[in-house]
Amino acid sequence: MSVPFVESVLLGAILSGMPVLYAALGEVIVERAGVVNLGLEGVMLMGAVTSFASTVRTGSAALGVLAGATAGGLFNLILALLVVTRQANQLASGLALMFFGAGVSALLGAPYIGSRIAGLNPLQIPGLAHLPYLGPLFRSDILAYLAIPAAALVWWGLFRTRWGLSLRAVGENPAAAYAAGYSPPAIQYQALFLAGLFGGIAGADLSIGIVKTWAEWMTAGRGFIAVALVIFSRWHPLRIVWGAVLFGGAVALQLQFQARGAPVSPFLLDTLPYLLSLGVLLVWAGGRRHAAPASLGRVFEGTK
Amino acid sequence: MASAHARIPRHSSARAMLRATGLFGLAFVIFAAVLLAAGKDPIRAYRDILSSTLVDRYGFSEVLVKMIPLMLTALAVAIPSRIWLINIGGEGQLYMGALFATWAATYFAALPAWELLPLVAALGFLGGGLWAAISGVMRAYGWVSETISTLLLNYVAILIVSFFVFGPWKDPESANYPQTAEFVAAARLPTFFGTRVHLGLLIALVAFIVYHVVLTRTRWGLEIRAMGGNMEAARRSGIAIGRYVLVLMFIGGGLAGLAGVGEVSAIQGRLRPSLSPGYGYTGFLISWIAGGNPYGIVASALLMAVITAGGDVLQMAHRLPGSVVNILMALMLFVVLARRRVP
Amino acid sequence: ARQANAAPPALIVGILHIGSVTDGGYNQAHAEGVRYMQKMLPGIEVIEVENVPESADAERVMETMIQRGAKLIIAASFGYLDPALNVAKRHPDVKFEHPSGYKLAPNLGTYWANTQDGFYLMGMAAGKMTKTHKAGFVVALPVSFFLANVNAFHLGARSVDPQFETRVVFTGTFLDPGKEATATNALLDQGADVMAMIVDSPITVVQVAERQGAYSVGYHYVGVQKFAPKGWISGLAFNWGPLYVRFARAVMDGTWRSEAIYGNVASDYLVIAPFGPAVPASVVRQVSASKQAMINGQLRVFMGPIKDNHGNLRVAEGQVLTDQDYGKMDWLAEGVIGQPR
Amino acid sequence: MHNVEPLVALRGITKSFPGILANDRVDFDVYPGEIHALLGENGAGKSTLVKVLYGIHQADTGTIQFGDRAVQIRSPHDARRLGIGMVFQQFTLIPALSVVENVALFLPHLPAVLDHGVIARRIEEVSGRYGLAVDPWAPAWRLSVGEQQKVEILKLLLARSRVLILDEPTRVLVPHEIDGLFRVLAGLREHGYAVVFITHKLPEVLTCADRITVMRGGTVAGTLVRAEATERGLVGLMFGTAWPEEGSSRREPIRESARPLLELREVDTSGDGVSLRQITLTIAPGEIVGVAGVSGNGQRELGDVILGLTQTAGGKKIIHGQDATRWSVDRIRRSGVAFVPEDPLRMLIVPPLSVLENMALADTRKYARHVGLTVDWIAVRRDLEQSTRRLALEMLPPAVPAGTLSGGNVQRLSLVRELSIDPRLIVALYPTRGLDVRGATAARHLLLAMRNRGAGELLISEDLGELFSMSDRLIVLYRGRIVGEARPKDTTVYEIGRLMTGGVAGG
Ligand SMILES: Nc1ncnc2c1ncn2[C@@H]1O[C@H](COP(=O)(O)OP(=O)(O)OP(=O)(O)O)[C@@H](O)[C@H]1O
Ligand SMILES: Nc1ncnc2c1ncn2[C@@H]1O[C@H](COP(=O)(O)OP(=O)(O)OP(=O)(O)O)[C@@H](O)[C@H]1O
Ligand SMILES: [Mg+2]
Ligand SMILES: [Mg+2]
Repeated sequence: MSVPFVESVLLGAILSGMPVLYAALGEVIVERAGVVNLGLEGVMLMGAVTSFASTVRTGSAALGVLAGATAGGLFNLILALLVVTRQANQLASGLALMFFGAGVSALLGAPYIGSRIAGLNPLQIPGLAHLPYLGPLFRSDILAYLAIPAAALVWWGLFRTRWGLSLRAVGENPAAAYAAGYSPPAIQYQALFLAGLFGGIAGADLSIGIVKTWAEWMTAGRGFIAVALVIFSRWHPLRIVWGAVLFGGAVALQLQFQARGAPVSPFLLDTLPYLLSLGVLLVWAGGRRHAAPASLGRVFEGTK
Repeated sequence: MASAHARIPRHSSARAMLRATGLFGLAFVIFAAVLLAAGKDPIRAYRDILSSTLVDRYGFSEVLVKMIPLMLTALAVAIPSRIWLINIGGEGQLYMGALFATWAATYFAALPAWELLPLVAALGFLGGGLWAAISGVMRAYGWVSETISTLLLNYVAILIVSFFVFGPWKDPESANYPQTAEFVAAARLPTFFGTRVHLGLLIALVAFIVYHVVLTRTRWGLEIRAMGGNMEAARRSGIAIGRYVLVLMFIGGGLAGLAGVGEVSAIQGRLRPSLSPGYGYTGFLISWIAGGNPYGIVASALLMAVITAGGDVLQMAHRLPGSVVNILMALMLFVVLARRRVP
Repeated sequence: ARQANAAPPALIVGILHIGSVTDGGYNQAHAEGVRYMQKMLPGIEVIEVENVPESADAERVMETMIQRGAKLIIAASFGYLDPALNVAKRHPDVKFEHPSGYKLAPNLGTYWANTQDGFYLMGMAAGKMTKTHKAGFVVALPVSFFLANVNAFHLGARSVDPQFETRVVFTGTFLDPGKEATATNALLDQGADVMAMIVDSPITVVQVAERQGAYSVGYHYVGVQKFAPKGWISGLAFNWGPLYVRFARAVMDGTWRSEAIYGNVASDYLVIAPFGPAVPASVVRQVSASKQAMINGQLRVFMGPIKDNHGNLRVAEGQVLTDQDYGKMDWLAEGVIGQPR
Repeated sequence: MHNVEPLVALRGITKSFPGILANDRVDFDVYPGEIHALLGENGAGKSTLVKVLYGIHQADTGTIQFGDRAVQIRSPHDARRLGIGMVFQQFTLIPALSVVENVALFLPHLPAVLDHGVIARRIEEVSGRYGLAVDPWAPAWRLSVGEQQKVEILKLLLARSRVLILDEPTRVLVPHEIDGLFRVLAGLREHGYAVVFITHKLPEVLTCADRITVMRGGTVAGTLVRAEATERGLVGLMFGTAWPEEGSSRREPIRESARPLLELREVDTSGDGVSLRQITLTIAPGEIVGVAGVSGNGQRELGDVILGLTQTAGGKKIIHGQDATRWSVDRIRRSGVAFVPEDPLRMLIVPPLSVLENMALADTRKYARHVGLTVDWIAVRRDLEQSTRRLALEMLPPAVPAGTLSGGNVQRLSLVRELSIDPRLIVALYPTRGLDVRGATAARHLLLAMRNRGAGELLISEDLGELFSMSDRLIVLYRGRIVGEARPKDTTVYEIGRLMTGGVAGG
């Protein structure tokens, strides 16, 4: 009758983990290029509202994802203008971007409140969809299937291509990258645009994939979690997958505990995802080098 | 981590003020353009905002009320940021300060005000400070980056407060609504001139002066600036980095905790789950806009307070939706952020 | 551009919302209420502020409204109670209305309705429809009124299905569609085939239930029915317009009195949504009959004996809980699975 | 030889920084197939000139002629398109990236998708050919300064730059590596490359340069072909004076009986870089112990262990007779230990702070007044002046940010600051690296004077000449172990050199 515990948690992990996973994959790209985007929340909101609105208008969820991604990418260029061209402080600029995204998305989304869409539908993989334990993995929507390939693609792009090498060099030491003949600002613009695409997809996943509705500030802090996830994964795209599954799983787990009547305060249960993440970080800690890109958050002022 | 690690100005504060004024001028022009585009009359909008915030006695007092937690949480970020620690945990530290203060106010309710109030404030400081020190310890030993731990602990702190307010500390008198019993009068922070401006303002201003003096004049300030300028060199000069990590996180968290004390003890008079509308995050924004500069923090806190209050007026008088107010605030911030830097 | 010498408004009404007025739920209902009031009483001017936190800001917004001439203030969230009381004390000439509160002041009244009766009826319908004898309930926070709603729903269901079980998940927030979706899935995975919710907007829970082939009961927003063409049972929503018209009239006439208004399913501002096509006529009839019995005072929701889910007797044989008791409820009834604190 | 056109011609280059004219109407030519040495005292403007050529700085006035056309070099990107490559005085390797990645970053015409294996093989091939062996897979942070220098040069060779600018490349290389480098450069010359080569070591100039330009105070003091050049003549051009006196270094006998200042007993470390193994070592008052070794064999770790920055994994450290194994850096420094690091800009100097503030960091407790509420800046300035005078240096400007000092002046500040505390034990890593002849002489002189006043010193260097002339005792470090110990008069440069490269003693 009821679904087994493991399967249920796994499904929940996918539901709560996917949007942060995509957002974090974008964030890891910009952070590797030396930019912190604390405005991811705003980017996701823009992606969510644009994809929802275009799905309502065109009836096509695929177009919706595309529109959401594009909106996210373009929106992130505002941050590029501030922190790359104008050399503004990244942390403050990110938060300002978040407010902007919240405001613009609310304005754009107002006419679409209460609209009904079909959204992204689950694609069942025959035979596998009803496997015990792992079944939920094969009843997901297209974005869930693409998550791991996307992470692998980001890894490949960062660590196996010339572009990725130059991007990482900019994040480590923009002066050195400049001396090697690259243009740090151009690379950071590219990284921010690309990261915006991912942030937009993350928002789309939320609005037309998971809940199929639009609500103001529906990201509810997932942008910040995504930033945390990047640190958690020590700036590695493949580890982000584990982080997202862990975090999403912990959220699902606590809701499962509640649904099963665990005799613990729901507030204390709700601390689980955060404490679990901290716990994992502590266990991993043993004497490792800081993995953060060396010039993360700093401004490349060129040479005078 | 961030760049606008502005050095404390020594001689050029007058020039800085002048520049800041010019900037706000520019921001106001852009603001006006947006209002015009939305079919609103910008002159009237400004008059309304001014007449309800800076000019009006009550309005100004409320701007100050709003600035108190903003300045304290901004300092909570600025102080650790001198040695590149990124404290996103102002919100959680504020909640923890409020929690500890509430405990003191309830447990020692029988004490007279002159004993109870310092105790409430001290415990609030301790609560916020200890909460931040958790991240400090994890950082000092190199276990976990303070950026992520302070962020995660925000959520935990708010949930812990909810746990107490919905559970053990719920006031049976108030129909089981999620709030604690009201503080006794002796635990209420004094307010001035019949407004809600409270002692927290004085505390914040003293904190600014101490911050400025310590950083520019003292031996510890020199060591802090050395760590900020070259961590490796500071370590080789024998500066106990780990100790500074802990102490600066503790002090920062403590100040955020004091912001929490102000909210429970002066404003709300009891602990409720909706204690802060994100003061910790706004304080973070303010601190980085100002590059940790004390004058800049006061100016940015003023700006944010006026925009928030002004935003409400725009909604009331000009029927702008709340989301437009967010957009206008972001545009103002963009202008301030994109300013030309001092050469 | 306004006319320079238009007649001054007959009344200025200020309303503060905790969230966005386009949330498809709680706040939108209040906003539509004042809109209706404006339509019915054209001389009235409304000043409205959304997204006002329940912190120091609430008091300031109310004060500014009063400065701008407001004589009636609707503080449309529970957390505005203390700030409203403070401001009310300073402005005896201004009237305040506050929903779901428990305190009155000479110039502050409170209004709400007995939603428990409504949820009892919804529970009856759910008990008739369920095949698994299990419902899932997504609730923002364990607030007494919400616990009373959950208990009422459950008691209603048990009145027709003694095996009925209600599982509650608290999301900790009024608005997080993603978390609501995950919570709904968790509850459906536990075998629930009816979903109910007390969050800002019912859309997410209703939609997820519909996709998984479960029934749903809505709250706050009648229009949500279109998201569940198959599984919709019914729902409960507020239609604040008529009440707000009465408030405004009373203030203008000078007949306003501070009172605790507490409506019920018979009131014009508490609406039971139309039933969905899946609900058989016999069930609709049974629910209507019970509703009539409630209105006549023959049917009471919390009639003893009622035990909580730890087996303690909470309502003794022959005892009946009243509206005042709902506000103090901190337990969940026997057969409800969940932690109320 | 110069009937051909110059490959690059700089004309009337003027470049000023706030408060200083670093280049003043400089003319400078480089011909294909020549090695052109650039000489000059610290701060003469050499690095500035070549940075203008490489597009890092934009000249205020002046033109650059490349081949037969005038060019604008606005960024390193432009320079590299023209085939100009540069090794910086301060390295530009990215610590987090591997050698392969660091090199790849510099290679033009690389495919969009990288094949690390292919690049590694190219590195190995070229490094084998020129005797510049490095592990291509090592992350750059693990490389010693010498290894980093090799990678920097490899980058240029692999990138096939036509004009190579080397800013003090030999500063951190050992003799046989320097010979290797000169062979590389000679080979390049044969193939028509142009090399600009900055150094402070006159013998090197006379060995390998074809032409020599001497700068003084931002202007060109003269350009000579090698045949015309003598050491004496070059020094005259550099300083406008005669050859500086090599300080008399009368040696007091070591007080053998005195209690050792520092004892290491079977010290082991474990960590990122090279691990020390069973290091046993004593330093007596009035003794200089020289540490010879190819850099990257544990020198940095040895210094860090003594300073207390690296914790020992085994063994004991005794300072002034007290067990100091677990002492903090602060405690050790307060017991009278001075530390002159290998890379002062990264390890000792705080760039945004002023010279004076950096000076105060030597011992903030000492300068604190009113329990630390104020700082006694007058005392700091007095010590700065006094210490500078003792080193026979020109006074550094106290108020300028230390980060804007020239490479050599940073090194001077590092010495001035560390020796101001009147240390009893001095750990000095490459203390004369980057100093011009006069500065280096003064530094050696001072180290000897400190020794004669009873300080013990650990002198880590790759300059065997310096080690032999300064040390009372020599030890050789190889792969984290002490593989030999001798008095300079009992051994030879040849013997030590063999131990340094892994040969067996006496064999
Ligand atoms: N270069 C750096 N950049 C940023 N943070 C650093 C840097 N160096 C050290 N830290 C932080 O400071 C922490 C403490 O460093 P360290 O152990 O050297 O302090 P300490 O001087 O020995 O202090 P104590 O004696 O009180 O333990 C490190 O774990 C690290 O988190
Ligand atoms: N970025 C800068 N800002 C300000 N002043 C600078 C800057 N770079 C160099 N200078 C100054 O310009 C002068 C010349 O410096 P440069 O680095 O060219 O000297 P150098 O000849 O290379 O000396 P060294 O042999 O010590 O490396 C010095 O006085 C230095 O302090
Ligand atoms: Mg130089
Ligand atoms: Mg230590």
